Amino acid sequence: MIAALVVPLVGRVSARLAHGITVVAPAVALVCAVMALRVALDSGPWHYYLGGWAPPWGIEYVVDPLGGGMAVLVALLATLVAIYAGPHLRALSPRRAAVFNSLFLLLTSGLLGITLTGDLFNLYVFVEISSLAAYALLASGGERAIVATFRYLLIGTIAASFYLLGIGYLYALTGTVNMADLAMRLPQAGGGSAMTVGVVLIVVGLAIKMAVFPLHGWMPDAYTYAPPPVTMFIAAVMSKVSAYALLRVLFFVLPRTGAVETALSVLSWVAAGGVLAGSVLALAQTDVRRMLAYSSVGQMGYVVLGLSIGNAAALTGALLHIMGHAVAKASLFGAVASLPRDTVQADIAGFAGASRRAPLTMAAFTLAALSLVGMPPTAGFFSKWYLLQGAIEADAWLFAAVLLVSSLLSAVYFFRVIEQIYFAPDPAAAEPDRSRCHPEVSLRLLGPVITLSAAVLLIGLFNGWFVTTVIRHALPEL
Amino acid sequence: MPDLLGADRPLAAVLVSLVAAGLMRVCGRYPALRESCTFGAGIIKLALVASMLPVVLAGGVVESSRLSLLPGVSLHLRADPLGLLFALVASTLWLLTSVYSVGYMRAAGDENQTGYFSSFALCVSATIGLAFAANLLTFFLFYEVLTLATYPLVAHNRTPEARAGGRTYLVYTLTAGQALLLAVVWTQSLAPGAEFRPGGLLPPGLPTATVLGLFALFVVGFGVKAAIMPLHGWLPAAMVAPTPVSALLHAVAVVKAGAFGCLRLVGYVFGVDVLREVGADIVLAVLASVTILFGSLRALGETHLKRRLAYSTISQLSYIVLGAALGSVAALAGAMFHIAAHGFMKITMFFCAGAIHTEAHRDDVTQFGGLGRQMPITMTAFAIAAAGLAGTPLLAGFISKWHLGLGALEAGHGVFIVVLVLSGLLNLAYFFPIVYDAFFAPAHGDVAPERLTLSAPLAITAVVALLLGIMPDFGAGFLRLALSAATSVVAGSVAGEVP
Amino acid sequence: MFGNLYPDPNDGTRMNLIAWGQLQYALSAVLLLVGLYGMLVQTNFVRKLMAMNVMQVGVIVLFVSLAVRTGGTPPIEIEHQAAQTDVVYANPLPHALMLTAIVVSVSTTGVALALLIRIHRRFDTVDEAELLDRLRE
Amino acid sequence: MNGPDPPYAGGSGRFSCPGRDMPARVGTHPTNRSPPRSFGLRLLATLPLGLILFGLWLVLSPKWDPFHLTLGALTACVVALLSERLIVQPPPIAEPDGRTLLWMPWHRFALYVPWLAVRVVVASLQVTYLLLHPRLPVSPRVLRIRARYPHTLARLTLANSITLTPGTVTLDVDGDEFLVHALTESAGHDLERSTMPDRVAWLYGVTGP
Amino acid sequence: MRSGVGSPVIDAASRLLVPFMWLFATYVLVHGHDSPGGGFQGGVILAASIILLRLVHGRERQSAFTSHHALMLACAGPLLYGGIGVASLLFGGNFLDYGALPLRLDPADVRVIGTLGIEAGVLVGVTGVLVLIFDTLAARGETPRRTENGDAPG
Amino acid sequence: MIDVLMALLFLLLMVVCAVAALHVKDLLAAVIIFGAFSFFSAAFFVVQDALDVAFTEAAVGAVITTGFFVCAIRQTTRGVRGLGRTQRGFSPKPLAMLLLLPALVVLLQATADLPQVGDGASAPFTHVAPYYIEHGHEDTGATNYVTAVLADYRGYDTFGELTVIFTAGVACLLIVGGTDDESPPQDRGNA
Amino acid sequence: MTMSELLASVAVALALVMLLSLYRVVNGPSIFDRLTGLGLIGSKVIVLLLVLGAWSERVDLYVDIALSYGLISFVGTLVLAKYLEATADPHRGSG
Amino acid sequence: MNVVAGVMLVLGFGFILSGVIGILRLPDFYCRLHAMGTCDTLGVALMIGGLAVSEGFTLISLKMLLVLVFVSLANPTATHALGRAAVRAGLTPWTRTRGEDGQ
Ligand code: NA
Ligand code: NA
Repeated sequence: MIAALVVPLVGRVSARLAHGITVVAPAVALVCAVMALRVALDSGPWHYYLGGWAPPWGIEYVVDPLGGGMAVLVALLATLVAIYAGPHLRALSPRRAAVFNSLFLLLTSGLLGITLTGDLFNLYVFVEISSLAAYALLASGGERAIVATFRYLLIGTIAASFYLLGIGYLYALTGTVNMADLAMRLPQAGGGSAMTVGVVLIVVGLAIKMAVFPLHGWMPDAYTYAPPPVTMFIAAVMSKVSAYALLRVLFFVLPRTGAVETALSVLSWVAAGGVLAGSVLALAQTDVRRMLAYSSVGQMGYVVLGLSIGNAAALTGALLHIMGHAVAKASLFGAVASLPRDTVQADIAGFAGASRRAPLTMAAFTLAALSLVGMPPTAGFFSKWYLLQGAIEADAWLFAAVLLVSSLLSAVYFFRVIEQIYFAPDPAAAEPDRSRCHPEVSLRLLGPVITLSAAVLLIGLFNGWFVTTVIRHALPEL
Repeated sequence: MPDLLGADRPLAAVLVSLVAAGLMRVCGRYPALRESCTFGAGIIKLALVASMLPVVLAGGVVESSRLSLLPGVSLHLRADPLGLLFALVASTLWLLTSVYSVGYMRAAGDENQTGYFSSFALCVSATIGLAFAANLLTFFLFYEVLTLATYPLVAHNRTPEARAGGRTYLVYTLTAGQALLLAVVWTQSLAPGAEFRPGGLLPPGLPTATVLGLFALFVVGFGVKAAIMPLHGWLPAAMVAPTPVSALLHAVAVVKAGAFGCLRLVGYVFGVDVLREVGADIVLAVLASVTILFGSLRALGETHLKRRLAYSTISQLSYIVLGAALGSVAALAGAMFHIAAHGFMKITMFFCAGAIHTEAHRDDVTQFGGLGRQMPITMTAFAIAAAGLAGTPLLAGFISKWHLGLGALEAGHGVFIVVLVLSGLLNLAYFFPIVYDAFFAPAHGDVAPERLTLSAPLAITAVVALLLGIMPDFGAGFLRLALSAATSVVAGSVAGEVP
Repeated sequence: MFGNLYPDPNDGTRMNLIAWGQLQYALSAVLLLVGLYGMLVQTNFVRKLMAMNVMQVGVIVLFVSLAVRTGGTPPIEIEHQAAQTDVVYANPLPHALMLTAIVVSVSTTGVALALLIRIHRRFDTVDEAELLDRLRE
Repeated sequence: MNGPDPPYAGGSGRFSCPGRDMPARVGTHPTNRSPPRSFGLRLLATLPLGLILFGLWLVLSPKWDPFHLTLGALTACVVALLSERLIVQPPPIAEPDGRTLLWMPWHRFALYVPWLAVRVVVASLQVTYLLLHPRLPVSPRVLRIRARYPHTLARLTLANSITLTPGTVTLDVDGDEFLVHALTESAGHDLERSTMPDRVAWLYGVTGP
Repeated sequence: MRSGVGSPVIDAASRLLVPFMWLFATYVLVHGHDSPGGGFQGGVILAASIILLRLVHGRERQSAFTSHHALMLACAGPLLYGGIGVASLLFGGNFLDYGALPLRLDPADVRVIGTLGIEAGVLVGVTGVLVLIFDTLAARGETPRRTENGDAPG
Repeated sequence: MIDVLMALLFLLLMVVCAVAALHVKDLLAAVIIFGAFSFFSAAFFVVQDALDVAFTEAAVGAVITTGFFVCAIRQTTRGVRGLGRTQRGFSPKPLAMLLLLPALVVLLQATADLPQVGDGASAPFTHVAPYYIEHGHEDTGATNYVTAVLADYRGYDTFGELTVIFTAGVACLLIVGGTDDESPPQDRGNA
Repeated sequence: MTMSELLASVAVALALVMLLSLYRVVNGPSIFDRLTGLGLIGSKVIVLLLVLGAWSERVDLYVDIALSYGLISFVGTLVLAKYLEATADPHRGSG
Repeated sequence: MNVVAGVMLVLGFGFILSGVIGILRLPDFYCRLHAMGTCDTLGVALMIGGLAVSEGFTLISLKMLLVLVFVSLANPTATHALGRAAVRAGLTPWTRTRGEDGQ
């Protein structure tokens, strides 16, 4: 259990050790996170004082159902992606592979830290760890990725600075950076416009980190050109963790004052714009990875929309969507990238007849895609359900409509691909020997992808269980 | 074994074909094995569904609630009279269609039969699921699965037209799905749980605007699949699918699901009285009437047999919607019975169309001359079904029309009888020439001898259609089921409270 | 002529100091926005990074301004005078936080420059406008 | 070249000297190769450095308790060991046997510093006068002077002395040649007369230029 | 950088400076808890000294403290830090709770030792990383620069 | 009064340097001005009693950041060639101004609600910090409370900080370490 | 004038001198001029540190920083000079 | 003692000021170098010395002297480094014969 705290350590070791650690470490973290989550569910939030100093003075880890759940998600995906990354790493020199592994672990531990920490400033530190690792990993995909990553870095740094400045304002008003302490002291702090500005800065900072709609520019290039395991992990997890941080700050730290409400309403419009823009832009893409990237813009909009609607149902939807989309996106990127490059191109036309060459991979792709479209009984359907329910309960009919229109759009762009996969003639069929000599990709690539898409289905079918046992406890008291 | 299943027969009935779909995927390489999967599943499913009949006829329900989908809402299956009626029709027709499909696909030499049969099985699973669905969420779940499972069937031929047809189908149905989803979620938030209840599940005293808005969303949601004008555009486009698929679409699964949805909607979601209060019933009835007439007129204009059948379906399915809209006991019972009646009749016609397509390679009704002599079984069955659809007494269609007419009177909207009569005449107008040509016009060329796998199913369905007309309660007691369902609905509506 | 730099916290000049002191916040904001403006407007990436650093210093200035105390002394215990209570120290917490922030800023700059070098190797430019042109090619 | 060994390579036992097998050239003109030296000689060079460093530690550290003193001594030793090579790396800063550092002619140093200080102050006043003069009467020129010293410390001393002395700045040192920028005509006279180079030679007890 | 020693003055000054910087860095580290400074500042000074050596002495003459060593240090630092954290974990305290370390000393002194340990970790790590970053940024320094339209000549 | 005055003066100088650094054409000149900027910021921190911060800022600003920038400029290009810039459809300046001027107004307004500079009664001085000052020495044995906080009370932050910088190092290695066909930079050091 | 007042005035005066030096840093004209200005500022900061230390009577704290400041800025100057020696175009950099 | 210290401080400041004035007024870089290498070093040394004197003879004043030594070693070295860099970079010195705007 405690070892979950020590995970960052393993990152260090791996700089010199083999890929094995990269797989084992997140797996250990996963076990720890699950155990910690169970503790949190059984006996309330679990506070761990780092250095032995009690919270307002020291830093604490808080494993509550929300953070613990996120940690489980992160660790799970990290484990799967680490397995998936194996074949990719074999193509690198041992040295680069070691560096790659190390950064991957650092990224993972950064994200885990974000999910578990109970301290605003510590959160900032972990955000930076994960960001730096992410920059490097994204940039290892070649020049175009580097340009995109550079943009990401600039934007990300602005975001982080905003966030830090926001912390400064809140600190000025309360004298603490501990989340729980802050939540207790903020309502009495007053602070007028300083409070407003602090809140807005924090929210804007975290929102930018999530790559919400107008600031998503770096994403498509970065996701398209980065190494597959990286895209898979970052696309799946990173923005989710930022969303988590936003949720945590908005609903667990800040009091529900006018400032927060204003921030939420602004956020909701941004999110709605993002949902539509992401979907429309995804529709305009021909490269499937790019399409997926834009789809992420839209899908993250769902999450933000859920947060900004802010009632129990919408938050449940947002959390479920965080889970479902993370798993589905990882599966999609994994599936796309695990196809042998010479037989399947990344543009939509290149997927013609892919189902016959890689039936399992493509089945996984389809399942995950259906989840993003919001087809029952996948995870995506249920998150959409909760979001809609939230929107309806909040009388936000426009947002409900946005959600529906966006799922239609996503249906359109995904079915374009699916149609190619299953119903377009296979160009390779003309050369039978060629289509035979590429058996479906190796198990190490396939295993994680299939597991993920199975998870999409399972999360969907058993979402009731997830909601009642975890998410419901993770919700803030509204 | 019976105990095991007895505990959860509705779920088992759904799962049988789901498992079968999986098995078919696995043993796709061996056609014999695959087909025995199909038949086995079909028989088991029919047996399971039929096994619930005594309980339901005795006024009970068979429930299954295993999986919590949302807090307070589970995957709840319940075999009530209406659901069982639909399930029975679907499972019977699946078995027959399977037999027919084997023949059809073999004759067509199709490459991807595994995908075909497994999707087919999936479709039927979804249909049974939505027949038994006890709450809106469960219903919607299967409704969407049905949409998805049908898509591969529509696009099965992989030709550009097939893919275009598939696309059209998806655009219509998914859009409707979104509207339906909104409606379902809305309902869920108004009435947590959204369990179907005869007479309506909505809490009393909702504002008119809410009811109307909700109703409109639902109508759009179901209307697309039920092919109510002007939401019918996908149906003719989907005719590119293999004929058994069309048969399935029209007689068993998709379109029927829409119509079934309308029945559930009127009877079990809103309740007749609520709709009557806000005046929605008349709107729906008029919409249905227009569809009935306009569909028939369009059918008259088509010469491609399958397209003509498609418009016929559009028209016929609106009988069900009309019945739902009228909302009296007889009208509802007629509408429900029409599910069965139209199912058997229309599938017969499609089987015939398919047989003609594979054996005689003809699709255009103007070239059917002499077919009656060359394919006697097929064309006789066709004639029976056509007559039935037109509402000829002693055939299944008459029973439903009769009840619908009675219901119209009961509901105080006698005008709609005119619609029924007119539609019957139009039916005659577009079917009679075909039958006439087949038997009395000169032959157009040689035709292969009738294949047993093709002609046996269509003969059986024709006979069933005939028998249903003579004794409506034959076998499964379709009319009894329909009446019992309709009575409970009206009773529930009037009482306004939980029965 | 001048008062003591660290006057008694209770004496009357305090209010006077404070009014002036508020300007620090304003200037930190100005610094932040100058940095932000530079990041938005400059097309040269090196300069963008400098602007980024300026922006970060702006944040640090705010924190440090929060830590200063009128009549205070650096937050390091005065030896042999631990018993005396009238010594007021500046707030050590923001200082500690800002040390971390500075490190983060350096790290970010390092990584950014590494990226920049790679960009230059490939596209032979570190100018955004030119880069956009090259990317379009 | 196969560079000199790392200062960080750990104990002195691991030091390998590329030029070990070459004849000793202690105190000769700087070459590109480090002269081979025995372990004792190296210790001899390290010792004064260590002592100096420990002295500096004493100045730096306000805590003269055993713990900190031990730490300081340890640090001084380690740093001395590690950086010994830096000091004697060619061209050597000091004479490779540590003579320059340990047996520095402190008495001469004590004389040199005041001499320099006086010159600095006097010349500073002159330059200050120049700078504050309304017409800014400067007439800069560049001159070259030669001065041969056996080790760099002497060159450093001369160069810095020149720079410290107002009116002259060492621009470049190329071997024995010093390039000097003078602010006025008169500023460079001292150098041209070789007063200062001789002083520096005397300071380190080496033969003058 | 151009090869060669450059000015003997700069060379000598830097080489004299470096030992002092090392000493000073250690001083800054050791006295971190009662005066300004600590591991990070010490590390920066160390790194600066190594960078100075790198620059002033040019590549050919650079010490054998290579990037690889820097990487080793960079790894060792966090390991040391984390190791102390884990050690305190193993001895029954929370992560980084130095008070739990089994040293027979005054509790505050134990914490001082622990602090010193982690600060040393910081120093080592910072030194390693900064040198590493510098090396990677300067990695292509040897190759002559392209002269680009009228830019400064290489 | 004097300390406030000097603080403001240095801040002002920082602003001037920032503007100048971003304005000057030669990148190297910008780096140098940026060095002055970091000197001034260090001086500001000293005036504000933030000795540790000043120390760090000075050390980092004078060598590390400057060195990094110089290296990067050396690797890339010193001049700004965008002077005869390719035509861009629009200049971002007005837009940025439009965005930032209101931001400035808002931030300035917000400062009014921040606690007064130096106010010992404000929240930062009454809530957590007093504990550090009262117990820091006995708890941690450090008389420098900043070290007490940094290395002990919030030691985990520092661990994170170290991880951040480690990440940056490894990241640079991965980014510039080049593609696999190039020899990694480590091999160059020891011939 | 007491010592404290003297120190305060000197501190302010030093700050103003820095402002003057900044002129060279900002205005060049050559890059070396900027560096000269920077060097001046650097040495002023060292003195300022000590003056402030003396003023606050805690010069023991400030002197360490002053020393490290000296070290560091010296290294910085050397780094820059070394770089310029290799690559500079001395007449550039007015701006 | 304080008087000596005060005088040294003021004197030192005077040199520093003249150095800055020099750097502003002098015609070219090489000349400005003198201001840095001399006046400034001297001024700084004087001021530090003054502070050390006012501190009295303690470890701290010894440390100040260390700073002083260091500065008076480092400052000329830096000056030299800059001058050398300028020479190597080809910056031509200004001379009176070449006219006022010869740089
Ligand atoms: Na001079
Ligand atoms: Na410290």
